[in-house]
Amino acid sequence: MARIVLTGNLRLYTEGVTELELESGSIRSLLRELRRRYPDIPEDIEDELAISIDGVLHQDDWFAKIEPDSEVHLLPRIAGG
Amino acid sequence: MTREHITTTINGDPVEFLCDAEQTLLDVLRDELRLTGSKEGCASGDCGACSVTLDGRLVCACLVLAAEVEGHEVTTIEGMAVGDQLHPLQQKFLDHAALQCGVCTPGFLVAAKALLDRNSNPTETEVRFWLAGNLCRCTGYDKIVRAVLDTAAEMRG
Amino acid sequence: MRYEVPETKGEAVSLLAMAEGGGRVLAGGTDLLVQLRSGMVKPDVVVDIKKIVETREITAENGGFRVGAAVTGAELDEHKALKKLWPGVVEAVELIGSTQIQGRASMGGNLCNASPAADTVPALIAAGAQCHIAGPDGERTLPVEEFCTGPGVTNLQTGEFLVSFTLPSRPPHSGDAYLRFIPRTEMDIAVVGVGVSLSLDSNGICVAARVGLGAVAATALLVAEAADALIGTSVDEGAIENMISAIRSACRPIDDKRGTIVYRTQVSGVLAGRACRIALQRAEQS
Amino acid sequence: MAAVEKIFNDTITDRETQDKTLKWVGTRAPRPDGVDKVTGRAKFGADTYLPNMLYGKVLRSPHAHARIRSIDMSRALALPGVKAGVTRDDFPDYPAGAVQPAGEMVINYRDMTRNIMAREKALYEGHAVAAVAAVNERVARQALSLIEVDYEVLPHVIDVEEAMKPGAPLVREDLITEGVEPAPEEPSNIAKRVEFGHGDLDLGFSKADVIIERSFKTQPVHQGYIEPHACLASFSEDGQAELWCSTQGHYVARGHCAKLLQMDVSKLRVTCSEIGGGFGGKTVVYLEPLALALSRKACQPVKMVMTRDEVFRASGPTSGASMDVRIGATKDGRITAGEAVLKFQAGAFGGSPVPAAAQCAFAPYDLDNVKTIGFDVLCNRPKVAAYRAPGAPLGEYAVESVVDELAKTLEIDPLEFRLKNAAKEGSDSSYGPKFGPIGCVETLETAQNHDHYLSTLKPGQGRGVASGYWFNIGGQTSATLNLCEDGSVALVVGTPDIGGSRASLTMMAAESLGVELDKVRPLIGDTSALGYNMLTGGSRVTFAGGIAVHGAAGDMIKQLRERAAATWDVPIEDVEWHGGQAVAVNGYKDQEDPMGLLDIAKDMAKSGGPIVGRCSTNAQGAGPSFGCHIVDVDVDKETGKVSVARYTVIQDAGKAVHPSYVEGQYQGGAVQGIGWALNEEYIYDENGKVENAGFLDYRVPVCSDVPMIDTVIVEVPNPTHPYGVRGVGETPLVPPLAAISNAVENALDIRFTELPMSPPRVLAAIESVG
Repeated sequence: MARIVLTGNLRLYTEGVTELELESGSIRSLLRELRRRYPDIPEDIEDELAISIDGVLHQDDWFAKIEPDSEVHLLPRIAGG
Repeated sequence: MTREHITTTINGDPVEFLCDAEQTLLDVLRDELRLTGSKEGCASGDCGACSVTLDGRLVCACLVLAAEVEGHEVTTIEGMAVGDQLHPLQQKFLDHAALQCGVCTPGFLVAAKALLDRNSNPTETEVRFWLAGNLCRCTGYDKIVRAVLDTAAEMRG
Repeated sequence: MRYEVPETKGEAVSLLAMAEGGGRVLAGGTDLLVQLRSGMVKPDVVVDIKKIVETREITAENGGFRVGAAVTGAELDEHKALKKLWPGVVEAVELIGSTQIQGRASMGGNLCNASPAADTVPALIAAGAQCHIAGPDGERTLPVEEFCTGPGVTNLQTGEFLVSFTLPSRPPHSGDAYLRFIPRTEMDIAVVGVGVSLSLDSNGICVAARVGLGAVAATALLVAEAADALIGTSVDEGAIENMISAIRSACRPIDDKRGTIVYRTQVSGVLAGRACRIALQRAEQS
Repeated sequence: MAAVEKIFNDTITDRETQDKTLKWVGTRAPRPDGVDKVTGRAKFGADTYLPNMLYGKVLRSPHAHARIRSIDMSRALALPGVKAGVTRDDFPDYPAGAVQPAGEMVINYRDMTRNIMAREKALYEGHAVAAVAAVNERVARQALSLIEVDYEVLPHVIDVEEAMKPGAPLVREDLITEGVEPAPEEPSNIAKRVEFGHGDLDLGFSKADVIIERSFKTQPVHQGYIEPHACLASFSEDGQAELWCSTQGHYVARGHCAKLLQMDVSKLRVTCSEIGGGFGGKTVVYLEPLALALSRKACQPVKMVMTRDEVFRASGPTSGASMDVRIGATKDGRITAGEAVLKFQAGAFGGSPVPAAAQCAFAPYDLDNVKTIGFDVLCNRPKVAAYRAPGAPLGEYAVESVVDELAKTLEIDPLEFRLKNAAKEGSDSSYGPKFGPIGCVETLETAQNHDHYLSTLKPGQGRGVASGYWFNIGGQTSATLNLCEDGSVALVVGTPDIGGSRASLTMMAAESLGVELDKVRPLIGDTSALGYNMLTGGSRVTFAGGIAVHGAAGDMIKQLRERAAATWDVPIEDVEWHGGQAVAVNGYKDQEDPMGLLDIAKDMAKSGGPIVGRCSTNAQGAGPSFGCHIVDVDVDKETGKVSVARYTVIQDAGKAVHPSYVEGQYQGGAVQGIGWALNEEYIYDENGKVENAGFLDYRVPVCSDVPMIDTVIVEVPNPTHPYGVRGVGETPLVPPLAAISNAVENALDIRFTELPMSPPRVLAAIESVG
């Protein structure tokens, strides 16, 4: 089971849950599973997210692999100058 | 409105143009003559991006009325290279990576040339104060100053 | 707007008189063009005085110099003799803007723009410079300290324009200096400016002094009390301290984007002291 | 097989072998656009002209906050020479939820349509209210004076803490704070609250021997690019449009403009001019949609250029901030807890960089207990735009100031103190994820051993150090390599080149192809030339662009091998690409003469037609970047003037593709930081109007203000990039504010908690301590 950590304001949609374990092979399946568990999560939330898999940052990357032992962080999308 | 008919010399060539009395030399260089190497960064003499020489004196083209150049000699960045030969300053700016975005570069080159024409062996401090009227937001000035000092050294032989 | 280039004082005067206040004089243009672009001024006619010989010359005159109102900072800087006689004045001109500005800006324009923060004015006041003005009723002469009557306002009447300055001769053992404070090293308007000119006798006693103070009141000031604090002394640190307090009590500054009342008052004293020491050293060496 | 070819299998295991075999990457090669830029030939935003072109001008609000009762354009439009005018009625409104990803951020088009042209209210001085196009600038200016706007002036608010107070004038009457549970019932100027961190603060602080808590305030600053915003739009009668503009992202500009003009994206072709600086400020649109709307009405090309005054009043500055920081540490110098509350001005619409600031503030440290809270607050200023490592310089200023004070209190060398707590590979970052390979420790150790840090100060001088962090990003990027019939190669990329990226991308292309650098000529394609490209920002171009050109090279090499194999009539697996040549291997070794680009190109038509290498990707895995700055200052104790005597920037680049331009980024960032720390600030009058909208009184550093800026490029490779690149553009602006403040403290023994440290502020502090 991959360890999923929700940062920023995501806890507001997950009844305060900021950490959970999920079986999910990719960012896309992870997002689907999260929205299934927590319907309050807005549909377009992913447009506002950056997702770190084992320390590597992904933005808009549905099919990035999540290994069973991966550590995944959901962060606000990052914009630079 | 009546327009002024001006006869002048730009980069060694005889040039005639018509202008309104309130048009600046920069307006005319860019909008009438399409010599767009001189840039407008502020139109108030604070950034030096429009640096040209007027009878050999370094000035901001945005602070000269176009009508004032009647009978005078103007040189711009477009007059700096001779044929396919870059001026040593132009080459050193490239060698030293003394530009990033490059919009301030023409003004710096014209200003630096005016310095070296007067002082073949400037100190770093002299270079920095001479160029204080040319703003660069990209480079932090370091490589620009090095390029000018290196050019001076090379030109002294 | 019309652009005119008269070749004589007479033509210039009649052009300006005809414009009935709708005329502006153009010398270096480093202030005028900015005001034109911003719409701050909308003249009917701009009178370029640079073809009038007297405005462009530097001539020796009974031990001093006559300096045309449109002579540029760069030209003044290249005039060895003038620089030797009045180094403080030339330094003040050199402080105006960048190299590019120096190629155009003039003492005349700096004075006529009537900014309380103009760099040359305190130095010219300290030097006891005189303004030569041409107008419909002929020429007149005016001390620099009386030329500006308020921010942006001068003593010039309709049809008049500034032709030249006289920088007087000076006795041996005289020196002057000008210092200004700006936040950067270049390109700023003075937050405070102080010009000091003094003469010593053979025993090193100060026999004459003038102190000009800028950017701390509606116009640049001639501070007699500051001069009095020096005259009759050997310009020792005690005298300089007295001069400094005279300067600070003469300050009537405002709070604005360039400085606070407190800051301007404090720093005016600091610069006055520093300028005085430079002037003293120059007097001793001349 | 040499490391460079190995790269194509994307298994970079041996960086050292790779570095030894690199021919172009890491050299100081000539810059492809260099000659155009030193001769004045390069065309920037305002340098393009078209026949029959009109000049557009914008009428801007003279009020910081005012309801717009009516706008009467009739007299302006009646003026001879005026060809078109636009107001709020010419742009679509969008509902509050109209958000969609565009460029780096989710863009809220309800806000953007209001930012480019005021609707119900003018929300800041300089807010666009109407625009006209006329035969020349003079007529256009005259027309503006004939537009009649009926304003109801409203109370305004600028300062972030004022704006947060109950009863403050509301910039948006129906704004309910996001990120607070339960949602507030009353509207306020607080658009959003964000929170990051981990561990237990109370526990952490209970373990601390020393706890230091300070509050900081900074004034808003502007990116200060030298080239004002400029564009030229040409709409034709059939609804097709072209746009030339100075932008950090022409694909992004295309998306915004199409949305704001309600047209098909495909019908708008955008060409980026050379860009005269951006630093984040040219990632959004201001004039572009207005010029297009005017051109659509007039059916003539319309050129618009901002004055410097407009740039300062109306284009994206960055936030001023109020920040509270509390850090605890043990006697032996281990940080036990860190807490920060950051309040940022967003300007007229939500979207300040406070989330990134909150994430980066403690990033240089490996902390068990850390929490940062951010508030995004509306005020009557232009909506802030990105500025180099958006937000990070502010948060880092506050945290690194307190860290410095802790080190001093504990009598530990400030670099030693940072090293004791430094983030390293495997550390939990303050914002969540574990760090992979990073160079934080390496930059600190390099600083410790640097001649600058070991040198003794002159009397009266002070020395300061500070660390800084930025994420860096990747994103959508496309590149094409076209093999020309003579064997030379045309490289097409879609990211505007602000600081030399044509050089770095060409070097990587030549490296990957194994050909001579001068055989590859780069071009920045317009929006019809390539697939989508995200903008030039986030320090992404050399990183993501490098992945794209490397991928395109791989695609081209595959085709080159195929052609060689077919020509030789050998199996493709028996042809490899070495040193820019197709070589027969295995059983066919030495049986065929190797074929280079020219050999294959000249018979390209016969062997199957044009050879085009393509790569379109969404680059992931940008490498986090750390820097450490050392600065010495002199302070004139009688005038309060601070001057920088010596400055050294040390930063991890991952891999410096073109070291000269990496150094240039370091030096430029440091000097922008010097300006931010010492003199730059927006000054507002009591009516909320900007008093210093020009380079005379908005004081960016000039050449004589600064010394040479020494640089050290640390290289801890980014494993996700074929050449190890991290991206270097933004991190250099993160440490300077704190480093300089720490140096002033060291010189005066006075801790400043407010920026800029301008002479009046410094002198007042000196006098107050006597």
